[in-house]
Amino acid sequence: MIINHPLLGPRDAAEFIYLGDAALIDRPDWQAEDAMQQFHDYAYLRDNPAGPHRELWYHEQGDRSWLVVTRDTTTHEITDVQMARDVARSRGRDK
Amino acid sequence: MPDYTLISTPPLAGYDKIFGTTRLHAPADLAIVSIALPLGAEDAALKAVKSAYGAALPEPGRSTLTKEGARLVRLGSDQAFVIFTHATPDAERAVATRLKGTAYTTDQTDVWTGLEITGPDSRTVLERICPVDLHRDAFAEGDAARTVMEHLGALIVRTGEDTFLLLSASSSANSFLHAVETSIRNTS
Amino acid sequence: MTQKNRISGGQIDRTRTVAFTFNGKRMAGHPGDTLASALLANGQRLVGRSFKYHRPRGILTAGSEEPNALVELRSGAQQEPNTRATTVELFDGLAANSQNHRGPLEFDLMALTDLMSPFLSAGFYYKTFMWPRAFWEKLYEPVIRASAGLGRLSMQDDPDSYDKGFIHCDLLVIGAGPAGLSAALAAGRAGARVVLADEDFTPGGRLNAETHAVDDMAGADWAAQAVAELAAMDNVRLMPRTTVYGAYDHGTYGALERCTDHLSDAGGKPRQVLWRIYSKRAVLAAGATERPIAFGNNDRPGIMLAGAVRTYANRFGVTPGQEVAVFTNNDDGWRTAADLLARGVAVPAVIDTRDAPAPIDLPGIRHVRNAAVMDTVGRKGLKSITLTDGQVIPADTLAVSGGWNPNVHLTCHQRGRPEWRDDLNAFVPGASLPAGMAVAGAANGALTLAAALAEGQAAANAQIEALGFTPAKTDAPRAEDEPSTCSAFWHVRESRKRAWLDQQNDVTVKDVKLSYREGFRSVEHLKRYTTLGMATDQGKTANIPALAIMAECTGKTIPETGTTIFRPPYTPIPLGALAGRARGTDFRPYRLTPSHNWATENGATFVEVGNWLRAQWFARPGEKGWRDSVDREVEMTRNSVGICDVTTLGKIDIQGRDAAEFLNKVYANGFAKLPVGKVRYGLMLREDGIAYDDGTTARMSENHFVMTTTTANAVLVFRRLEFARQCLWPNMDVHLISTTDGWAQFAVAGPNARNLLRKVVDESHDISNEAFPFMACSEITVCGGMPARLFRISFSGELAYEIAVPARYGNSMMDVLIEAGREFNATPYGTEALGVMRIEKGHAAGPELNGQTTAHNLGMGRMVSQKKECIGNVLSQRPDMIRDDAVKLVGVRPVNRAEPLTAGSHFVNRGETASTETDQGWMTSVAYSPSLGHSVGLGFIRRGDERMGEIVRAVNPLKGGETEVEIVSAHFIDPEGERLRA
Amino acid sequence: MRYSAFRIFREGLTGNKGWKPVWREPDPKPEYDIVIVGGGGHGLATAYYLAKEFGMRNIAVLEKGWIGSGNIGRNTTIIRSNYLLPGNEPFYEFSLRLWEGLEQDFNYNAMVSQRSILNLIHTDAQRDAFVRRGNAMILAGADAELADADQLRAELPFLDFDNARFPIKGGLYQRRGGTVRHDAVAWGYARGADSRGVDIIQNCEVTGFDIENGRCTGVQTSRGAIRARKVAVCVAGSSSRVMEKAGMRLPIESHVLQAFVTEGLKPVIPGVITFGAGHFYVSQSDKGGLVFGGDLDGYNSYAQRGNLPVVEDVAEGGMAIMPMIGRARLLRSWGGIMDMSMDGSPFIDKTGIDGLYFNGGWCYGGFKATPASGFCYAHLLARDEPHPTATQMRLDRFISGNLIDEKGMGNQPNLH
Repeated sequence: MIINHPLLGPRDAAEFIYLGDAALIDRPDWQAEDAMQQFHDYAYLRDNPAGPHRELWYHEQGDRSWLVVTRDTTTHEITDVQMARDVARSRGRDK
Repeated sequence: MPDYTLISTPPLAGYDKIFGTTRLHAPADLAIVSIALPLGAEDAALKAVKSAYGAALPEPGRSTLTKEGARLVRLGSDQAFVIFTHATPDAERAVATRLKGTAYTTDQTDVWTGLEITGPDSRTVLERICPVDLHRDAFAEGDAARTVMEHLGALIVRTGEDTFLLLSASSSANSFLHAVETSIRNTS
Repeated sequence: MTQKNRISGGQIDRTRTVAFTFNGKRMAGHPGDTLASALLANGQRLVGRSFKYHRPRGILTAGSEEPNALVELRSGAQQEPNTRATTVELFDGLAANSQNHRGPLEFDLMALTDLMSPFLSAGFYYKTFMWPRAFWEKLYEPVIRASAGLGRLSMQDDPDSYDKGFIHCDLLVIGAGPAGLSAALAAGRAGARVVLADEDFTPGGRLNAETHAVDDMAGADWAAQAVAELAAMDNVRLMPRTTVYGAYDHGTYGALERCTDHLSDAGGKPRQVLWRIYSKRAVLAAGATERPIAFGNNDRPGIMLAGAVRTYANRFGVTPGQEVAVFTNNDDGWRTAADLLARGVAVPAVIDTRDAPAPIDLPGIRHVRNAAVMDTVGRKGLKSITLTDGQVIPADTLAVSGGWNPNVHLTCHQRGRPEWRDDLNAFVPGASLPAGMAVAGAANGALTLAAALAEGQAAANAQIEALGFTPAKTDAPRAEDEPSTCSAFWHVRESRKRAWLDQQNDVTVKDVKLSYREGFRSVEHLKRYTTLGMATDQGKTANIPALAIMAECTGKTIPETGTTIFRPPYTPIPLGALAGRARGTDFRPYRLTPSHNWATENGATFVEVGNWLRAQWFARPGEKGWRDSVDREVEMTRNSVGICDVTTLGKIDIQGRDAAEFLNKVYANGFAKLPVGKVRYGLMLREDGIAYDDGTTARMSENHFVMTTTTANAVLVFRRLEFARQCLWPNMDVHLISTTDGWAQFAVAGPNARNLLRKVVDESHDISNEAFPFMACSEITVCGGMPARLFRISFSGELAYEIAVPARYGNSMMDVLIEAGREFNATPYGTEALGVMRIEKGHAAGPELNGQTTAHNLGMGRMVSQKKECIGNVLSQRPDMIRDDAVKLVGVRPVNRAEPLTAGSHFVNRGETASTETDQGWMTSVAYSPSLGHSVGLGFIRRGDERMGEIVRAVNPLKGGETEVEIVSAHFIDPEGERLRA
Repeated sequence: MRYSAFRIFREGLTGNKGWKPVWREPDPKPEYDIVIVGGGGHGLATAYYLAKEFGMRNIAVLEKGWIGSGNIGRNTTIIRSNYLLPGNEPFYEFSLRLWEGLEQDFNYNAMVSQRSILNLIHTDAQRDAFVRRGNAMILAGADAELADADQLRAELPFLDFDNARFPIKGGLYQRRGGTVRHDAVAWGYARGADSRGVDIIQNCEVTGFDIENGRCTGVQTSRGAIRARKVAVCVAGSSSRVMEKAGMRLPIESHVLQAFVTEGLKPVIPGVITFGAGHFYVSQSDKGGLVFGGDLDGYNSYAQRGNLPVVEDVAEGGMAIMPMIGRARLLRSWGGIMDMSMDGSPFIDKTGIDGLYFNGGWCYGGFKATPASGFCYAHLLARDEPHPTATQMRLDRFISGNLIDEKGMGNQPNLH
């Protein structure tokens, strides 16, 4: 597979480490009433669609950036790649 | 006068071999210092780099050779290397002083080991281990890429027409050299 | 043996003769021959035996689709089983042997199975061999295994070397036949970076096998000219002997180049190179494969595919026999008759299943219309054929043509399905091709030369235009557009005898019908039940006819019946090539510590820790075993001072305005208030609350920290920190970079540690207990100005420091420390002594932090702060993870102090029988403690912390035996920690 | 029809004309007591044991394609019970015992071959971990045997003992482990279930569940609606997709695992061998092909195909421990979709919806589990309480914290 890195261009996926569902960016509030349930869902109930999937890849053998890749799990076609840090900010991760 | 003195024995020190038209050697006194751009204060850091080295920090994936012969390599959005010739173990201080605290610096000299390969067949050799497209038009002079070769992380910089600087971890320097030499033997 | 079947013409070098042997028999051929063409030239018709019935078999094809002519090539450690004689390039001294027979090839004892065939029909083995049960492994299976299989591996290490590589291009052209050549020419002339790969050693494909003309010259000559033009372009890479075997994601293709297989001696160079080709676009021009017709005894040596017969005659100047009859259901078969007659080979008859006039006028030819071959005679070589009308025609060769199947394989590697074309009676590439791929020529169903040439050029032009190139305005090469019609005729119904479909696996028409009768009607069930298409040729010649017969049974059409999925590789790939250089000691790189040379010179034994080699112990003269060395190293360290290279621990440089707060979030215990100049032990949890890694982090200045991780987790911790930095807290000013390899770090431990260091550390630095207490850290200088870092931390429980200098000085530093320590009798110690001392001190390490244990289990539950946001603290509080009856980390010692302990033993209460239910926990780490004079262990025991002094059994049924042990505190040495604060 | 050597002999003399279909091709009835969704190994085994052990007859197995087309038809055929944790080991040992009598039980030769499985050991720490495991196995009634390097050198001289990057220091044997002809397992269970009246309905895709106020009353299929007292989902690889139709989110990711087979060879490898310092395990089929595999590709996928890096990684592992296979050729590779659960262990449980049951999350351990999975699922369906060996395989274990994490990799499916 080839991942088109926003800064570095096309790179072989072998340079990357896969994590999974990009929702892992949305870490719950540890002080919420139902924090335990929220963290359970966050840690264990991930999207697993047969189709487009927003997922986290880490460019370990590259610039060490985390990316959010939109990839179809039935065809492996990649339609979008973003820097995870930008995504995290746009999703309002504080600090 | 201290009772004990420490002797420097970096891996591959003095390595220099010619294989047909290909030369492979380990540059002496190669110092590497990383620069991290502080969040929110990137511009100040970039400005400091420019005034300190007379050259702007290039885009990620590119490098610039400064007048004094230092190479600024942009590795990512907020990280860069300064690669220069410097014998004593205080390269980090040398860079930090110049940047006047506008950026975070870390000495990387001994983290890496350097090999320079040059010759008309250098691409044929590297094609056996390097997944990056090194074609003249695809990988211009000054281009730099971090990638993996034979299970080893590596930084490759095109420093001349047919010349490439390869950096890999110093602890596995012998294995890295073995990988490059094997490529030369297999393609000669 | 003379080349009695050698005829005029062909593209072989008759000026030179090449000697080779088959089953020890000396034979001769010419450069340009394949092993198969040379065998045929020498009149060798019987070349192998089939898989199940051990039927005598000859050569069926002239390419990689060959099911029958498999040999063991070369000898000794280089013996290569199941090698297709039809693709082996003849070289001087080649030695090949037939395989899969007992006794000589001509008199295979296993041929008896052929007589048993009525009882060995498809799937018979699922219905018997069940009684008595014990007989399966002992009797039935060994017999089945011995008779199954094909060629033999030498059982010796593969002596040849392999390599891999990466190629990038704009356009990859797969196949150098007419379509491929014309595609490569078009793209090459337009200036695109082109790779042209072909599995054959001579590019040209069918152009070399046919007599068609292109641009008014012989096809083969045109091909040679095209190749010459391409070779002259530096933007084109010609790759003969290269099979593109798989189409992977995003334009990546796998290809195998055979570099030295065609040479008697590889000359030390890699035998093969496995290429990963990154292409922006690709044109598949893989051609087509002829298929046979099924009729009685259609598997005899001498019965071949008609196109292959043409290949041998036209390309290799060989006729498979002296009287070659032709059996066809299409016009193409007639070309074989025409070409053979033109070369003076007798053609006794052309049998055409169609009731139509001859498509080619061949004066005096015996044309049998509307007929078919029903049976044949000649066990080890064809003698005659019997037609449906009963007439018998003597012939030593029968050329069979059942039409052509486009080679759609690579179009299906990403699960695209081919589509049926009635006019061709064949599958052609479907709509869903791998991204970036176009198909041209015969592979696309364009079965005439003119069409192939035109399609190749058009496809290439369209592909490179999409990449921004401007195609050159040249016409497609000219060739006659010979019409060719083909009828749907799959098998001869009149045949009573077994009619073969899969010749290698011995699957006949009867087997397909049986499969239908028993309900295995889906094509996948058919394949799995009968083993159709599972042989080394993957059914390239067998699948479609079999499919047609299943369609007849079910009354469905062939496309309704389906097609099996094509998967990589297109042709088999040696495992050695897939592994490349990664074997033996080159399997993975070695990481060496800065003092590796010193250790080697000082008698170290090394141990693998991940990719690192670490000194395990340093043997001294007179020591009888490792225990002597380790006990000494521990004693000398505890009594005076020892030195250990701990460089392998991960080091991460952390800087930034928010670094302290960041650490406070990634560690379970507090870090926000760590003072500058201090070190703190930190416990890291996974988000699921399980203990993950531990280490120390030092605050060198307000915004600068140095973190150490365990050796094993260095890379993973860094990855997780980057995740926290970029994805969880993206607005923190924190920067990470690894310095693991940059600093040579040594533990200096023991009562004399400070005294030793005082001799090395420059006087300007006060390292007295007052100025530099336990858990202090500082940037210092040593040996007269050398920058260094000093941490007062202790893994051993002794007064201890870790001192770091730039790695290039590490080997020298070890020398200096030992030298300076000579008056204290300082000793280097390895990982074993390190382990003993940490067990004596009760420090958790890998065996305790195994990814399954919680801080609660480790007795560090209170360290996990619930007052701050940090990774893992929420889920660590799940009910089943903080139970009172959970296992707790404790120490154990043998009741009988003389007894040794074994890690991995399980704890069972006295008086209970050991079982999963009574299991109380397990022993994680053990060591002989020279300090205490007996073995000590660490382990997890249910409610262990409440059971101090209790005696339980450590059972080890795996090795036999058990030991009574007393539960004690894990801190065997200096529980009050006075030594490390001294 | 009973299979035997005598029957083969008789049929052979009469042109093999008398063989009957191994299973019927019935049309679905409007209602069943139990509808099993998924005609793979586990689904067919569940139907078989429901009929044979729990005396239920009115059962349908609905299969989207052809039976056995899932992972039972695309695995590396290994059976073993060399697990560590109490939540797993008794279950897999129960499964191994069922394998041991299976063929005589359903009168079909699935070629259960207990040729042993060997896990190689390369470090002292690894040995300690395997000793703990071996003892856990024996405590659960299974067999385990620790071998040292010299013993292995004598038994498996072709392993790389002298030039290895990670020297072989020994291994943990389970002699009762081995391989089974995978397709035959599906066919044997199908035949056994069919002969006991179970309707096996192929080309019948479930398109939805009928759920009325918290109770599942049947399924919608491509062949019409089918009512059922109980609906048992058993579609590992597609679990997330199918349970989504019932509005359930699962602690499961779908990953592709590639497997490989070489050309046929005369016998070379006696049992199953797994590499301890890389990703490679191998056995040899009765037909002579080396069947081997390694690690997951590592990314979510439903594509049933993988990519090159893993193919190469696996071959590297193979050459690292047995360089004599260098000239054996990879013949075919394929990919199966694994239900990778969040702790690497499976589920056999009721769901929050009455009458709807779930079996899945088998990761790549599903094949060896087939008999016990079928038996325990049948037990749960018939008795509405878990089988004693499967009490921990619950869907709620992540909220309770009672994880069954054999590898200690945490909530990271692609690392299990």
